[in-house]
Amino acid sequence: MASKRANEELPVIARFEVRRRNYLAPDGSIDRPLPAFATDPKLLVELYRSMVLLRLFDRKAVALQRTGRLGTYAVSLGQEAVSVGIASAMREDDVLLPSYRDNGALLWRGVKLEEILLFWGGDERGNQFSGPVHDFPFCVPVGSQAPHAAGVAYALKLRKEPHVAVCMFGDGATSKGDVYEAMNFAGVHKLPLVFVATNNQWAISVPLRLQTGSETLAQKAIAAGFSGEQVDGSDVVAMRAAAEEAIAAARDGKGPHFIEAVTYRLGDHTTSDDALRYRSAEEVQAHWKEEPIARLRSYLVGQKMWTKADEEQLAAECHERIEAAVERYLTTPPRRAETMFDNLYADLPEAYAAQRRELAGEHDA
Amino acid sequence: MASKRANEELPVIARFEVRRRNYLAPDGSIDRPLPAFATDPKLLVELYRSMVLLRLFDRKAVALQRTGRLGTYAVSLGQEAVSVGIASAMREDDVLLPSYRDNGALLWRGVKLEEILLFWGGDERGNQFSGPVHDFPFCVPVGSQAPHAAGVAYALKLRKEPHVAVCMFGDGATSKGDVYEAMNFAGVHKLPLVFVATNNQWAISVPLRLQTGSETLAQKAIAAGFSGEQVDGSDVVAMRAAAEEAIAAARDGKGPHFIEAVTYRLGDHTTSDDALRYRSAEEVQAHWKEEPIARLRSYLVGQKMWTKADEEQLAAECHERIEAAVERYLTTPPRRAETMFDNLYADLPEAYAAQRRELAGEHDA
Amino acid sequence: MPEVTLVEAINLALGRAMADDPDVVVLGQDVGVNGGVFRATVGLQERFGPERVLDTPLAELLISGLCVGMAAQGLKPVGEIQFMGFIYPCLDQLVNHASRMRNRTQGRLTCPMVLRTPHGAGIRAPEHHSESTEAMLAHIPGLRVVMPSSPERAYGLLLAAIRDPDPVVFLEPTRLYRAAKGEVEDNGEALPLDIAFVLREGRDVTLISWGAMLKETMAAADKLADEGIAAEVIDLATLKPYDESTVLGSVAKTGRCVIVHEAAHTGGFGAEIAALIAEHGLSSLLAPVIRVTGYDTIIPMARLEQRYMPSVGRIVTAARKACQYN
Amino acid sequence: MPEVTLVEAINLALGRAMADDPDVVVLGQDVGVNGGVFRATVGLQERFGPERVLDTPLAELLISGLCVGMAAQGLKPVGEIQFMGFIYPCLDQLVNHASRMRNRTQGRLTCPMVLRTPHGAGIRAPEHHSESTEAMLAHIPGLRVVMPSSPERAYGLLLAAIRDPDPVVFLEPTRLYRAAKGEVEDNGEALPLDIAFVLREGRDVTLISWGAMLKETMAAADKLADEGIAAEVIDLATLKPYDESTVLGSVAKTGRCVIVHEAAHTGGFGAEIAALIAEHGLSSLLAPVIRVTGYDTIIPMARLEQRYMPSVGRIVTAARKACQYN
Ligand SMILES: Cc1ncc(C[n+]2csc(CCOP(=O)(O)OP(=O)(O)O)c2C)c(N)n1
Ligand SMILES: Cc1ncc(C[n+]2csc(CCOP(=O)(O)OP(=O)(O)O)c2C)c(N)n1
Ligand SMILES: [Mg+2]
Ligand SMILES: [Mg+2]
Repeated sequence: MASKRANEELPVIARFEVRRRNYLAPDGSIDRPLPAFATDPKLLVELYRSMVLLRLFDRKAVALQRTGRLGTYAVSLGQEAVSVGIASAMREDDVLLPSYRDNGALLWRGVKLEEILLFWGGDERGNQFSGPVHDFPFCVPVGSQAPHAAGVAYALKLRKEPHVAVCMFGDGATSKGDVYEAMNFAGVHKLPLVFVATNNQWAISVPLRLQTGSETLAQKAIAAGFSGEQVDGSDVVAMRAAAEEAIAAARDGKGPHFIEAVTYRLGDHTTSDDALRYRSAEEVQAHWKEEPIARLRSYLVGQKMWTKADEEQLAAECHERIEAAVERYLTTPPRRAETMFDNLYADLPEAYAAQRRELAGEHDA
Repeated sequence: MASKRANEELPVIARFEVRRRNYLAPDGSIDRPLPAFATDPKLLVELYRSMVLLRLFDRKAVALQRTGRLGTYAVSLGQEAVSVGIASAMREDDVLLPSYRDNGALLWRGVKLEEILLFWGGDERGNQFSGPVHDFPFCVPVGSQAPHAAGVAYALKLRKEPHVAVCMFGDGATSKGDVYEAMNFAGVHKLPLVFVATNNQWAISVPLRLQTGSETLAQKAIAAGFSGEQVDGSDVVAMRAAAEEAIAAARDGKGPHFIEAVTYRLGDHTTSDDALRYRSAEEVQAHWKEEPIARLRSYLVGQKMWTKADEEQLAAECHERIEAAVERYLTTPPRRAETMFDNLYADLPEAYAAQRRELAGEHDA
Repeated sequence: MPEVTLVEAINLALGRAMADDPDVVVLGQDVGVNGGVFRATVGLQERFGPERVLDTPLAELLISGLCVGMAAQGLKPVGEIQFMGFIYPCLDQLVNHASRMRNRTQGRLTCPMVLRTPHGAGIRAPEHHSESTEAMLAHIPGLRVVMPSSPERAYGLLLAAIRDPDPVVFLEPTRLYRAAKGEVEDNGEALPLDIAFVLREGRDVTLISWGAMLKETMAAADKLADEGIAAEVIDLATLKPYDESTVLGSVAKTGRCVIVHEAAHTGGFGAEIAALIAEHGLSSLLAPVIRVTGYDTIIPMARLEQRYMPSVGRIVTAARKACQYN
Repeated sequence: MPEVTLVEAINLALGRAMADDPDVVVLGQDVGVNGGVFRATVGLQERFGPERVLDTPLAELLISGLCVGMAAQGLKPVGEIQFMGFIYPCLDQLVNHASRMRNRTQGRLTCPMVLRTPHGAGIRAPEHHSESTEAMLAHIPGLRVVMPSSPERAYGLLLAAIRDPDPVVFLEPTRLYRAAKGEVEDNGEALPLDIAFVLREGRDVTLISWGAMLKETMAAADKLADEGIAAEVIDLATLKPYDESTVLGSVAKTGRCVIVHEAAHTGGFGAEIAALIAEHGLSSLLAPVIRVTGYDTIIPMARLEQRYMPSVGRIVTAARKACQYN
């Protein structure tokens, strides 16, 4: 606490608090009256379907990796509610700046499954995706997209466009100076910018307590002079509600907001990782109780919005969609080597054109 | 406020507050019972003398710069209480990591006037100073010494040495990611480290409101999970008291603390600056009412701890001391050009020894 | 045509670019009311308002990252880093994002940004204010690195840099900001990038430099002329990508080459040019390629900085040595 | 003697250094329980405790800055940057502080730190994981830059780097971490820094490389031998400061030189070596100095990375060309 040590007789000049949002309890019961959008069964079902698709797609991607047909891949297992909930609250004209683990958000925004596979398969064409043309590609250097988000939001504000930038990153990213610098700038200019930190408790093997001494990640917004809140990140209703409010407020000129989505990474960090090296199976097991898909399913089933037949049909649909995408991915013609020079500059300078020709197997006269 | 926008029905999970400390009012009267150390007139007088020396020394340094005998120089005018108050609470074994404007702290810690002149005169030997051998030199790249402070404090803790690192920087520095990263790390390990931000309202021409959207700088510590307070930085008693408490607590294993010293830069940013370009003479004039030297003098005189004769004697002493130092500075023999290679590495690699010889006018066979 | 200093030429180009194109935005520390610590942006905020001429918080990484984000949105940001010694936090953004945004998204997003910064020593500035580490930047694929050496080229090249659809780091020779004067017509005409300028023709030896060191290099050419040595002087101007054919063409003619730069010797950009010649100009080479550079030590503070930087004398000696070699 | 991989050799050297000297501290992301993403630090936290083997927050600038502070206090920190693509935020600390702490304080404070990082492509890693920007580092006065190419040299050079009283960036060839195996005796003996290793003697052409590319370079030398060309292969090992006399001595003997590196061509460290030869080895040069390097483009993602990196074929072709030139 900022005042922990200050003499009690000194006057308090500023007070802050952090609230926590959740609606669905882990067992699918209701902890708090649901927000308005949740009265629409269609939307809830759509959120559910997206999370299921994401989970099944992740599973397939890992299988592809294990059989040498895909590179390193990062699953969303246990965190599906975050990226899906956030993306579902965005408009197409809003701008997404995702991390490498935010597949769910890209899918919601229209990026094709095979495009995501192309990216993780080591092909830049995966970044030339069918999602909104202004959206950013996955960001691999952790947190380094946060200053871009501030630049995007500044541009939106400068042009008086009613759009909002949404920047997603992990708990690890909140330790990075660039993320802080971006937040601080967003605070100065009250930018239309929502930061979403997916607090899945781990940055590879580094647990949250070694990442920061702060009680919450939400309170990091206090340093930048704007609001932050903690959200149950395994509750897609809470994620969507938090995003909806924050994005609407940002669109309204009320400035930035920080959402800490508290969840848990049930899978390995990536396919290159073996999480059992640094955390126990029991710990992971315990968190399975909270995971977002079963939680929403319980609610939907309880509300008679979802049946076993629906579930079976969904599985079949997803399977088909995924297999078709994998097929398209695997049959995508390879890029010619010399295309690595394409889009290096708008026009390739002569100094490098010769290298391109060499690579193409042409030889200079 | 972190909660400004959150629904009022959501539960609060964390609360924070920032307090403000001051003792002496601008007119030298007492706003609040003085801390224990202030009952010692000798210490108060010493603080006073140091601030006066600093102000007169600054004046002389500017004169030297104006007549081409010194490089760019940064005065402490109006902020003398910060560096003097902080340094006065440190032990010799504590480690100071100062900014370029913290002359007052270096002087208190035994750095010689002529050494400071050497530095600003463009001579590296000014960094080889008579202060504690482990103290850091002035840091010019703003904020970049903060990670060093964290490293120093970690080393102190690792070795179980009962010393504290004190890292000083300006309001501008609080926008830098490296400062945030250092604070965050200090919070994780509860390091013996006190951060002091001299909030003089300006970073060259950039006013605080363009630097950050946060209501105080003190609250930036909340993001890092430790305590912060605002202090009247023109009240040397408050500065000393805040430093004393924070350093004692850090020495005691209670972890880091952040002191925001609210003051005002009455002078130009440096001798290269003309502050009238970006702020009005009236604004500056208004802040002269708060400046720390007159304030403490009023108190001391009121308490009969200081007389006009003392003042005259002090002026004479300072004048003498400064003139003698300037004389030593001006008569310091120049470095030979080839010494720029000295201390480049512990042993100069052969590849560069030849360059050193060339510079010395020796020619390789 | 009016005579202006180099920094005034920068200011003219910025004003022109902003007037011509509402997407141009200037950002950095003290670029607003204060007009920049060197006055490069003076008057711009008055003309174009605080939203387009923006004082940022004190955070260089942020400045470069904001530029990337703005540029991806179609703005044309011109960021200022107050001194080159403070550009290093930007390298992450320059290497990992700015330079590769177009390539990694296969043209979907682009990065038409400029990052300006004063370059080099010689103005008796404090510690860390005298850096010349252009070689680090000129190694980054996808980036352009440009450095003018006269008011005219400052004006024309900066306009070109701003209009260029890709990221450009624009290095301004601090030492020439006020020292270099020349006639500049504010006609909005850009000079070509990626092209070296032959400042003086000569058959005996090629002197190649960029930025402020061209002052000493031209002075050396004068002295050499007195001795009967006709030096050709090339201003490289764009370091990345650089004009290999002008370099090779000149060396083919003279057979001798001296490269002059202020940065430390080892791994400086002079090495790249010497290597180019060692590979593609060897047959015409009549003498070793000599680099006259700063020393391989920390650039000293003001008292010794003049001894660090290449002097006219050192350039003349090297050129003489190249000419005497056979 | 046991056969170990290169990464195991790193691990042995770290363990040995920590056992020998209580001031040695290891820090970085995932270096603790997890033993590093490549297992370079495996077992160290168990042996030496979490205070000396420290998982830092996810902040590279911090890691390098902590090292500077710890080193000024007399510790010998060994920081790990998880991939070279994430080292750029450290450049501010490396250029402005680590490399000049001793010089700017005239020896009052020093900076005996090591920053380790995996270097280079070839393991089909994701975007930004395949960087080889050693040239940027090797331009910084006051720094050492070291890159081993075998388990033996990894062990001996890392020990030397940790014991060195000045800052060292230690670049580890990712591609060889597991692929390179060799006998290493964990005897605590360091190898000398600033010295190049002649891996193979030959009279016809000098091949110079460092790090992982020595694999292809040695393979090329084998092929050349089949053709009757005796290549001398030099592992530069320390890039800053580098062993000029071994380079010049070899070229004096062979008269022909090919430099191989994975980094982009323009401004790569190969330029420095070619420039050295163009200045000080010209009289013995019988052919152009050829650089076989990565292309001047963004290192592509996994699918095309092999086409980006110099191949044995490209090296052989270049060496042949050098040998045929006259
Ligand atoms: C700047 C940077 N440093 C290191 C890495 C290597 N790395 C990849 S993911 C990761 C952990 C990220 O943790 P977090 O931000 O919590 O996201 P999560 O993976 O948990 O979604 C690390 C260290 C990186 N990609 N970027
Ligand atoms: C990293 C960095 N960026 C820019 C500068 C140039 N500069 C020197 S002082 C200064 C303003 C610093 O303001 P503040 O931190 O408030 O300290 P003050 O000068 O007010 O004491 C700037 C921008 C610098 N020295 N370092
Ligand atoms: Mg995480
Ligand atoms: Mg200030």
